Amino acid sequence: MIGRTIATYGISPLWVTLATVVAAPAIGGLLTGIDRKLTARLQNRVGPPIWQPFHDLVKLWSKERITVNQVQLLYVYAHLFLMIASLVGLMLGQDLLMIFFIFAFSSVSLILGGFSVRSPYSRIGSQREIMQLMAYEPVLVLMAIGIYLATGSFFVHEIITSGNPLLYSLPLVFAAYAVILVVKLRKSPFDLSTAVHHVHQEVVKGLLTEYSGPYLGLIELANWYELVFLLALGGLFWATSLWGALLAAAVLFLFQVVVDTVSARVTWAWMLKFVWTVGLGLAAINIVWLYM
Amino acid sequence: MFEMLRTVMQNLFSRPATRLYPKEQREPFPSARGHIESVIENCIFCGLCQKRCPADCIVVDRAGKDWNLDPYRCIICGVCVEVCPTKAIVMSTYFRKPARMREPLTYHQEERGRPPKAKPGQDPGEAKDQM
Amino acid sequence: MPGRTVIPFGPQHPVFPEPLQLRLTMEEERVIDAVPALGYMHRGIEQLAQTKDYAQNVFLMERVCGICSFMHALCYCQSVESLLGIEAPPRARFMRTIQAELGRLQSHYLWLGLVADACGFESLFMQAWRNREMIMDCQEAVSGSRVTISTCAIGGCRRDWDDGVLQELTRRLDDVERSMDAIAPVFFEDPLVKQRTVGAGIITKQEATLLGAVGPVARASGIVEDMRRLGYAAYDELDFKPVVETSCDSYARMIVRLRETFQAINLIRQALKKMPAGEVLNKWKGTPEGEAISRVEQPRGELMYYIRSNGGKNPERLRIRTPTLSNIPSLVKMLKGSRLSDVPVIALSIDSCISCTER
Amino acid sequence: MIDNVVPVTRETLLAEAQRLADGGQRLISATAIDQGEYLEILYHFDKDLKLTHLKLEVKPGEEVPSISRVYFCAFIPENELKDLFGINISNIVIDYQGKFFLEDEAPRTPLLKSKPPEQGDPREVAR
Amino acid sequence: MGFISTARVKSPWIMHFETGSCNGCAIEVFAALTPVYDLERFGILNTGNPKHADIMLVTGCVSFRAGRVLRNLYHQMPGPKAVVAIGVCALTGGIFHDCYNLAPGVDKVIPVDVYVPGCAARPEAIIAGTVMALDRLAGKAGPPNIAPGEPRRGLEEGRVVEIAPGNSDK
Amino acid sequence: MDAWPIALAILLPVATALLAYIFRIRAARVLAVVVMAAGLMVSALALAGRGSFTYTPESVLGLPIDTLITILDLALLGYLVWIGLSMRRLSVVLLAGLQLAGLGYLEFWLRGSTPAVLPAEPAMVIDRLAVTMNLIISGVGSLVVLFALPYMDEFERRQKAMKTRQPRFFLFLLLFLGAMNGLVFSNNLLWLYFFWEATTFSSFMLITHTGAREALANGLRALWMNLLGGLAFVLALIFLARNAHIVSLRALAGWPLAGWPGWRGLPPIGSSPDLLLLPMGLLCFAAFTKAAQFPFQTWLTGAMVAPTPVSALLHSSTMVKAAVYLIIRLAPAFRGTTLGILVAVIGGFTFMAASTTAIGQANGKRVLAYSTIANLGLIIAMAGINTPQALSAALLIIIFHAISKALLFICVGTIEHGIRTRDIEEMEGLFYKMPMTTIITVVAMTSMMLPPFGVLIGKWLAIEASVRFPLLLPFVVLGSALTVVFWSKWLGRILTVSYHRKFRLEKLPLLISASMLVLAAAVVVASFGIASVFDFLAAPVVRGQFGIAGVVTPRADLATGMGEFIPWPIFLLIVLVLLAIPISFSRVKPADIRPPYLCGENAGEKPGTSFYSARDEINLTRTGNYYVTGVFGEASINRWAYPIAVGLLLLMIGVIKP
Repeated sequence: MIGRTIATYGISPLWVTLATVVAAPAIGGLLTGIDRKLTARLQNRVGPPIWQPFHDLVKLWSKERITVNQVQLLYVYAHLFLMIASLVGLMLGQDLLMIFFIFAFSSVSLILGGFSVRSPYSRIGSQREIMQLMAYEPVLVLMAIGIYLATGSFFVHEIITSGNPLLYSLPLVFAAYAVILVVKLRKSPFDLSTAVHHVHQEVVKGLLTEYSGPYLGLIELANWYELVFLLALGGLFWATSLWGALLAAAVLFLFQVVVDTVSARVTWAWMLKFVWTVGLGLAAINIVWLYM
Repeated sequence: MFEMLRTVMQNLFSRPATRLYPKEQREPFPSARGHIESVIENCIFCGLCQKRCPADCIVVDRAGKDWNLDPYRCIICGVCVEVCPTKAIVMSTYFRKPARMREPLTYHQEERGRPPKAKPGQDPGEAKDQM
Repeated sequence: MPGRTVIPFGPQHPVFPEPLQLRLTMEEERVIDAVPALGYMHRGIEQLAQTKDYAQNVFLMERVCGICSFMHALCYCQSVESLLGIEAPPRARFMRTIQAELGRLQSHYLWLGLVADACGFESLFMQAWRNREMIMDCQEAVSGSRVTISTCAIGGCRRDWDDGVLQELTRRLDDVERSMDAIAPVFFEDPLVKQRTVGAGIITKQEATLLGAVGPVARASGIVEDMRRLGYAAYDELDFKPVVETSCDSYARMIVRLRETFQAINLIRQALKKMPAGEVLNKWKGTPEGEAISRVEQPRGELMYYIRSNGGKNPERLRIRTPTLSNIPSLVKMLKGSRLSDVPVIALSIDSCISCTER
Repeated sequence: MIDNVVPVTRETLLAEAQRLADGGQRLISATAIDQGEYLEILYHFDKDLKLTHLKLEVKPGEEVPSISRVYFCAFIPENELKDLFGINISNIVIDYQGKFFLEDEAPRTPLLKSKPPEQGDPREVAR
Repeated sequence: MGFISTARVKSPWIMHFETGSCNGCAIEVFAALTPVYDLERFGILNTGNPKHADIMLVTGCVSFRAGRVLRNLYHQMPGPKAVVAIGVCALTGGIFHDCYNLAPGVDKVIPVDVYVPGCAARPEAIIAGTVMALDRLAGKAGPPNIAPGEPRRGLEEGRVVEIAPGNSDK
Repeated sequence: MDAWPIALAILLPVATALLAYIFRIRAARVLAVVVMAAGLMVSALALAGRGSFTYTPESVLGLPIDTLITILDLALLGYLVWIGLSMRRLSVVLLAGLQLAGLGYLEFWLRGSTPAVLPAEPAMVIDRLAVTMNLIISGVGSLVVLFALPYMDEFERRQKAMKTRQPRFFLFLLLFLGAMNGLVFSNNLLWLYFFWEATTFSSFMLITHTGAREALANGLRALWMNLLGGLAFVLALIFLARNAHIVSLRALAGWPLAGWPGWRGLPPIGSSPDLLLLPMGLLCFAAFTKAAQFPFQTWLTGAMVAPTPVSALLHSSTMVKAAVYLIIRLAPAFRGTTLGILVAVIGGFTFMAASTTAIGQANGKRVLAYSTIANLGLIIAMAGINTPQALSAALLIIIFHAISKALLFICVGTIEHGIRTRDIEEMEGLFYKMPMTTIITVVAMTSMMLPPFGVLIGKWLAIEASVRFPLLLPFVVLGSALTVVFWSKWLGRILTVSYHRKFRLEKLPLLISASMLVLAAAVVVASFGIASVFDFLAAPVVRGQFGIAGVVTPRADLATGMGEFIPWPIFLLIVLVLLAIPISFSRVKPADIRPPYLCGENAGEKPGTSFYSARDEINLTRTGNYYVTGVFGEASINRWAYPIAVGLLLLMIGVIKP
């Protein structure tokens, strides 16, 4: 991980920031492409080429700029910038809790963007996104706490450099994280607030319904950053070796792709119940175990 | 979920079911109804096809020796092919390819035995040789 | 006080392949009122049929609905045949049965795919539709067209099949059954699919009768109602029992359709075995007179044609009562009290076919 | 060709429908036929594959009671009759006021062979 | 082709609207998305939302009500956009061209780029038509077709109804 | 003289109150209040500029102050008994009567029979904690009072009051300010008790201000709950006087319980320290009632019937803070004891339960009330565990919550007058009606839940502080996650911008917009300079107790040993995004604005909001927020929250049993 590199070699934070901002969308876009290709193959189809997301992005940016009101763009920028900020924070080895709060701010601005128009679908999507936020946020915070208990620090750069892989001490938290990863990426069975790719949703495209063209492109870009952020967070569980971190991230990535293909969408009430019992339960058990 | 997991895993390790349409084209079934074409030199302008066509897409101009077809209204039921006494209408097994303009076709019979001439739009013909 | 939500659900909506609007009034996501709005697909076929002659009307009736087009043609032909007092030859009756069941198969697979899609189960949708394509190939093999197959004619069938077609059909049926065996357990047992369908849109047996429910909707509520028992086409010579479930919810409707697909494969096999040789089309002449009613069991339920003729070239009145038309009242009832996320599942659970409904 | 036809009048229609409902009959549909002078309305019922019909004859513009209070599902064919034939059916449970299938631009009462009655057009009444 | 045109051509997102045919073509559009034809290998996604779509696939013979919807949807699509009319109903009304509740032909309501004939149009034909419509996105096509005659009416005023629970029973 | 700011802080509001009551002229009242506000701020700044000091006033107008306070105390309680009698509320009579008896016992019997209060203990101690509270009371409080001036005019216009009751209103509002300042300066527990009861009293008078039936009922509920706390307070006083001869807060807090090497205070007098657990617990109980902790939360939510300035001043930023102030004062004593953990758990539980309940509320003021209860719970929880970081978190939340919440109440009051409702559902499209108020409300709400604002940083610190306390941790984690939910819902509702409409700035009275703007600026500036705020106000308090600060501010941020929060990059980002506003506005042309997606059935003049449905009717579309009352409604929450809260209280009483 880059954070460790800074800690060890003292690379300037500016370079890390720049590298993150540039490299993350490339990785995120490619991963999205792989995701779509893999999903297609799992469904016995050929699927799009893996660089398809980049075509989509360029096309979206070249589309006519239409909006429902003048302020929609604001929320998209806030969402994107804060998402980048949380990823950069992670790469710079900052306080995990602070990163999570910035991350939450990013999600909230997307929610507000959905709310800002008088479109019922967009707003129902936002309401559901709030429910998703409510579901995963405590698990994220508990995860940070579990990591603190295991390593004695909230700083990512200290977490990386501390002794054993976190997986040894936090296996259940890792499992809980896998659950909320699916929630956060809005993949089936938790694709409640918006529809990914060609899924057909009762709320059309949920909170993205009213975003089109370049705005949608920016959100897509933010999604790539988000994907990289979440996978890097997963990599933290085996951060002692670069290969370990990549493996952990890859396992999470494949997990969510497969889960996405083999499950139907659930209702948000069920999601809340499931994440709060299984996700929180797993994390809590692990943390209680750490206390003992 | 586990039932589905088995299916998708089988899918992953088997060839996709996809027919790569423009690259590979499947031979149509022999009985396939693709589109109708006129063999205008056989036409006797009896008007039976016009009378029986459910979609009213054929207009036979006996005086002008024109056989007009609106291929963009034709429902390809094949009734005209069945009723034509001289087999002047044939059913092709290939579907008619998409077009940018929709204009009716007019087959004009110059003289018996001469090759047909389509006007004013070109007969879009078959999709096979296009893609 | 929770706020009230009023949304249009349709006419253009990703989960509806057809334009139907439901004006949903909800409290949070609980539907408290649903008003259907139709008229997006109304063409006026009943009026158009009065201007076309009896033979042309076969093709018109096929295009009442593209999914169950054969059933419309069959029902219309039967009604005219009964006006004329003629019957289709035995071979034609078996051919009609086979095509009716093929149509049922593709319609049910289509529906299973759509309901999987409505549940948000994309891969299941893909699998169901992949299987449907095999049936489409069968249809194309026997008729030359994928959708509106145009094989039925007054007095029998337009074209006979040769042995190659029949062998092809047998072979493909085996493939279909094999791949269906692989995904049927998902519909039956998958916990998430069950979670979405069990208990959604309950309509009891008493309600079902009063609401005029037909087809799988009625059969899922425990009503033994299957027009095939009338014995039209060759059904009187085949062995089958209507599929009936009693749990009255969307799950039951799904299971009814799923079991009917296997039943349909079985019926086709039976028919292929018993099919006699001989003529397929009885010629007819003259103009019919009087009135007649013909009913068949469409994939969606009972289809009724009422025809009245005064001896003219065209029918005087042709009334088409399609199954979805009868099931929409049930839909209105089911939607009240359901959740928004279940609206697609419930709306699809009557297998609405709007082009039938509005003609 | 069709049997079991019970003639009813506008007064006895509801009672007959109620009787059939009590007998467990299922309403299939209602069909109107324009006979020039009058309109013939057939209500089709079914029980155990056996059909029963109620036959009602109405003059143009006459008010017909709705049986949708007895059979909820009748609101669909009744709205249809209102649209396509301009039959003045009152008290439908969900009344679309002649805009069930047809919107303003479409011709009124397309299935009526004669000219529609001026005062009886439901869409005008609704305004 | 330029960089942007390439991206546009490689990533056409579609939406489908059915305006009142027999469903045959509508279902064939769906069939084109499924594994056997798999439109997604061209980068095509069925978005179901005009705001995200580049190409609108229209099937059906455009009843009056559906025409109103069609016009709204077209208005809500961001440019560059293309319309593909699928099936003879959408082209001319097909067998229904004489019906009373139609303005037969999509091009009577919105401009159409590509006509896909067929009753019903085969999935292959739909793919071919969609591919043809890419020219519009690449900026290579001429002006789209609009049928001559009076334009259909657009949005108009009507009565505003407040929803109360159960007002369907009035 | 050293003490003029103190005198000013306490007596100026009292004098202004009496003036406003006697001279019933609006102009005079406005002038007096404005002068008072200025005076209070000057005094607060003067106090803040000085170091810690003690002060013991001897007499006022020749009367010894002790005696004066005793007389006033008895009179107050007597009046409360009379209120109980006239309103026929037995509980009030009983509770006030018992207090009266207890106080009499304390003053007349006990004082004679035991040695006098240690002369070394000053009656008032002005340290940095008191200064912080004083700044909040005098700064935020004055602004709220200024806001109240135009607000009450509008309020009475809307109530169609024949005769103005404003003199009475300002009498109690300003009396309350004085009492509050007195409370935070007092070291003598008897004085503290008097001011405590005075806040209870003025709260009651202000809740019942309109005299409506609902207001009376809710006021009485608030009264008896607070009197219950008062009774506990008196009992604690009696116990302390009898067994420990302590009547000083500092002495009490200086007691090391459970063997902790305590504050450099006074030696114990002839009794075992464990005995102090009981009065400590009773005082905590009193604080719970005043801070409306579960199960006493209903009085605060009921108090929302009062005019909005009352809610802003009494029920969010100051009066309820008196309770947490008391607990923070006591915290050094019970640190590390079971009592401390229980206090923390009760606070944490309230934090979570109140946040949960807030999700189910559609009434704006009730949401604010529950959010207040939740934050008080968090402060109490932090005081309960009382580590350097926890104490820092508690102090930060006190400061930032006071500013943000007062601002929010002011905004909601303004909104209520603008759109005639406080229902969140009706606040849709507020941006068009009141753009300025909306923007300020957005700032206030954001500051309650999102980084980089102070309250959130306080929560961050709270989470890091409670990591080592597994009993408290789940509550804090869940509570802070749930907080985001109800704020975002509300924010989303007011931020909705309809399709195609012009808007212009609303006209607000000068005092309203001024107080709003000042508070909003305070929120932003204080959050941006959180490091300085912390260094100046909170760090000395923490250092005073622990010798170390626990939180350092190396890079204009807050850093604990385990983590660090750097707010300024986020500010930078926000500014960057805000810069995009003019760009986005200028780039959007009218032709680019298309109606929202309504399944293609957009209709009517405003195609964005209505659609064609059955019979081609045009329907307005709308979307309600989700409240999930089946889960988050008060009734369903109380079903499990009451038993748990009561159980926890019983547990606490069990622990403190001597």
